Amino acid sequence: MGTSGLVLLGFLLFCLGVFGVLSRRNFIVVLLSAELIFAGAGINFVAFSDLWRNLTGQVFTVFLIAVAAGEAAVGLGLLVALYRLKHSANVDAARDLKG
Amino acid sequence: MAFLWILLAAFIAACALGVVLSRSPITSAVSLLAGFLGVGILYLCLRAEFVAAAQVLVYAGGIMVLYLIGVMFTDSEALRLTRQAHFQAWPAFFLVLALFLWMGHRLYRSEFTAEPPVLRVAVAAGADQEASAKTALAERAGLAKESNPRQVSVALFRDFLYPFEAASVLLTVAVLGGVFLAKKEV
Amino acid sequence: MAVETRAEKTSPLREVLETRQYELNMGPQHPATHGVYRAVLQLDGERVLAMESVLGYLHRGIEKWAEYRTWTQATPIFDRLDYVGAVLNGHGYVGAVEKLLGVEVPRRAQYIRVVLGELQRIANHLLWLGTHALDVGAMSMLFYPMREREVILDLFEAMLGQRLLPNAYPIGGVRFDFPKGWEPVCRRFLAAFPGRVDDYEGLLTGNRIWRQRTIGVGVISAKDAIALSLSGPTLRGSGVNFDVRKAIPYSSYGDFEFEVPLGKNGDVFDRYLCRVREMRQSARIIQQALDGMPEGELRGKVGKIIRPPVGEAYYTVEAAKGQLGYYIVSDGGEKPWRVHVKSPSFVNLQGIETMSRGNLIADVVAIIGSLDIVLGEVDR
Amino acid sequence: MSRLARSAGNRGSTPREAKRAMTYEVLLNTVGWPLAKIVVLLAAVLTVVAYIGWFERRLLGLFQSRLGPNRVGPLGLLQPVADGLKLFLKEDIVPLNARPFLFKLAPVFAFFPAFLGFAVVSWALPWATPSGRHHGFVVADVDLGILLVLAVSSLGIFGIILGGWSSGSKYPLMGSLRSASQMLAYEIPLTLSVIAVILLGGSFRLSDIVAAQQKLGAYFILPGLLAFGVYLISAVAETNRVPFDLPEGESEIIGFHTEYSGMRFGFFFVAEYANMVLISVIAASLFLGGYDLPGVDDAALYAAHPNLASALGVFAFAAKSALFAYFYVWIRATFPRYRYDQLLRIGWVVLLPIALANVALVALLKLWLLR
Repeated sequence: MGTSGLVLLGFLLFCLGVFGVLSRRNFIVVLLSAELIFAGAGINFVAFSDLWRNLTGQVFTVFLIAVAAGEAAVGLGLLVALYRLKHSANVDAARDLKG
Repeated sequence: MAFLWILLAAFIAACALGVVLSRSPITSAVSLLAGFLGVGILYLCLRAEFVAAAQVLVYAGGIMVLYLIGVMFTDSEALRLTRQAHFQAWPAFFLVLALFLWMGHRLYRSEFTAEPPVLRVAVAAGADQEASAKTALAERAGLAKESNPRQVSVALFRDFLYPFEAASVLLTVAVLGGVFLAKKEV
Repeated sequence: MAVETRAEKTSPLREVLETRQYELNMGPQHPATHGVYRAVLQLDGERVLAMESVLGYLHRGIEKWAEYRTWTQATPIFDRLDYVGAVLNGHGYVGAVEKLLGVEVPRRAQYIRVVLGELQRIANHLLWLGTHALDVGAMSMLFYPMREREVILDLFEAMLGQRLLPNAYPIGGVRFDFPKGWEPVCRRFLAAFPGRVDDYEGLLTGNRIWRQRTIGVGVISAKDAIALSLSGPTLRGSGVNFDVRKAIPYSSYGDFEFEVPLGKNGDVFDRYLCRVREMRQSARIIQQALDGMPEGELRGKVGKIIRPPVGEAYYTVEAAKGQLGYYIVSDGGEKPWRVHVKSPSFVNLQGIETMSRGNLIADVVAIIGSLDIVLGEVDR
Repeated sequence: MSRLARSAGNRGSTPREAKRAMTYEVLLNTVGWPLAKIVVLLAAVLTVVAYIGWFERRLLGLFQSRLGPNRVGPLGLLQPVADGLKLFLKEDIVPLNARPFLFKLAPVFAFFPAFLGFAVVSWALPWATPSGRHHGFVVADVDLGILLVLAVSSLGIFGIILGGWSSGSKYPLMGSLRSASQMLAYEIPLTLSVIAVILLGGSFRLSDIVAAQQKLGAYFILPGLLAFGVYLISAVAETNRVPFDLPEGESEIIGFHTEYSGMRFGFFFVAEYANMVLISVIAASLFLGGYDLPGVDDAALYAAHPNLASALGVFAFAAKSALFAYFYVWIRATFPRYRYDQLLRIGWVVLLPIALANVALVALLKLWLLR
């Protein structure tokens, strides 16, 4: 599988992630879908790093993993806050600011 | 070999589909975990060994544990009985499908040359810069004889030191924020 | 998965995380409950908010059973109350009947009863030590005390023909004298025993993990312990000096010199230390009894058919678990009209809720162990 | 050393050989030998894992003044076979409240990571065949080495979490929650202690780390004494053994596998022992010089009798690993169990700062003394 295929795979993950974020109600699944987006980007980085024989892509993927870890920490913090407030992990529960 | 590649890609794609489409959050989490392992193998095949290890160690071994605990924490019968998708699921589906078809087609059709853009820019700019770019490349080639973790660490601590430090600050802030969010009485 | 009630405001975890309180059944089939004791725990995370004991899974109607047998036939039944301290149980019952009959037990028989009783106390504490340590996770400690207990049980077998439930005493005295060669074996055991106790203490008393697991866990104050009428080492662990052997000397216990080990804080560790030191004291008592063994009759003047006069009697002994009392009522017939047992395990079990509240599940296990309950005695 | 061996291994395909032979060679080198190595390693590891249980039980018997299993076969040597047979024949129960798919998946998650780590362990110096070829005593001598072991072993926790959660029962749930927090707490000190060794050895590759110890002339237990201590403690915690066996805690909450029976339970059981063996093996390579023969000039011996050196190396390695296995059994026979909160306090408050300080210390040591 060449670079095109890898890029396509990465883009597929990205699209599925976007779809998940848009369509799912459960907050955790929304977070998981966001992780899919990260994974798609990571595949892209590594694919080009492999193609061009340079390490920038890999280094970026390492940063990406760090950012994802941060996102998980904040996201789960939000989840706990939401759950404590609404007794639900449903994103629809957080609509207090909606007119 | 191509067959194995396609198998791996199909596995990752199937896991991603499982994340998005499965009804129960825990199945989502488990299939995301499986998908991450697949991505790890993919990285390994692309000679990005350090990234693969980090992927499995941090992502699969660390972050996914937190997510699983999160799922268990919030899991309840009532949640399982509610609808899992928004009313906006169908529009989102068509939108994303369109995006995927259009961009995917373009991405798949575009040509990816095996030369980094830096060199092409250098060639365009002139011979002098071309020489310096070539020495940079040669240096990289020398580095390429080293093991991948060593290469990545050299790149991380030499070329990307400031981003690296920024990432560590970001992580600290994220952890503090997470604790703050989870701890404080809202 | 859980009951959807919100945790109480008092919970220490409340500030950190809103958690759901839930109910956990510990037992009746649980490795740490020493039989079929069931505790219903209200938990916040792993912290015990409330605890309720549910009893009766091992109820065998022993008190009622005794009413359908003659006074003599009833003696082996009471061995089955606390089946790891059987000799002491038997002592309490025959003591009560003797009191009602007004029979004088010969001094030699009294001394033999002291020897057997203290051996039984050691055997009981050895079993307690092993299982208690196992509950807290020290696996090997189960086996070392068993080694010494085996010697004691062999001694019982040699003398009484049975190891666990020997039906040791007939009403009015003892059944057999020491068989030939019994005393040297017993003395050898007594000589070796303090060293063995040192071994146990070497593994546990100074062990950091053991101390962390037991000190400050399951605390009950002297006041509470008295209010709940606890007895035995469980009471003395809180620093209350009450031992039936000293307070109401029976069976010539007044002849012997021994100390009553006391704790200070009333935690699991103090109860542990009390029992371990008690074993040393028991060995000391046996030594004195063997040295000063008087000659004489084995059995007082008791007829073949026992018919105590109409009336009632209460007789209490210091059993291995605490104060064991028998309240018997006779209508002048061949069978007891009523036998009521005040069993130390049952009474001591009352303290468990006070001790457990606010502790973790793992502590509850340690606390149950430190009470040394036997469910046969709790449910009777 | 191993790099040398690999270049030696490629010498076989000279241009003069027929093309067909070359394909055969390539096939043998890319598929044949690795596959054979995997099969041999797996068989060896499974045997060792089976007998480590026997070893532990016999040893515990000695510790506890009793005999241990001695009925099945001479010295009870067939006991593992009998145990395995029993587990296979027992009824396989899926509780009514369980989530069947995850319930069945969990043992798999526990089982495989435990065995994957063995792939990167370098067991001895390369074996020389009469044709002048060298075969490394390792399935995959990858650059990542120890990092891969850490990564893969961090996956074992999923078996425990999923198993506990999917059982649909309270005791396993508590076991799995305990386990999750315990493994997260102790993985960091463990990794940091390994990082100290990586600093000392200058490589992730286990064979390089052993070579570095040979070059230094001292095992890393000396410069990395603190790291060794941290590793030992957190390794015991990571493998859920006494005194950190809270996820099981058989007298408290029975454990995450309460609802499992038959071979599904057997998978958890085998995984635990495999993890124990893996941890011992890694400890032997990192801190005790792996297959290095103590008191012998390995390089000279290897130059003279390569295969003798290799064979002796395997034995030395096994003996060193057995030392650790013995240590684990020893503390199991000695210590009571920690309480949940005490365990976490030790992990976060005691071990983590020590491990962090140790990394800095070792880095300075490396900078000034061992350059």
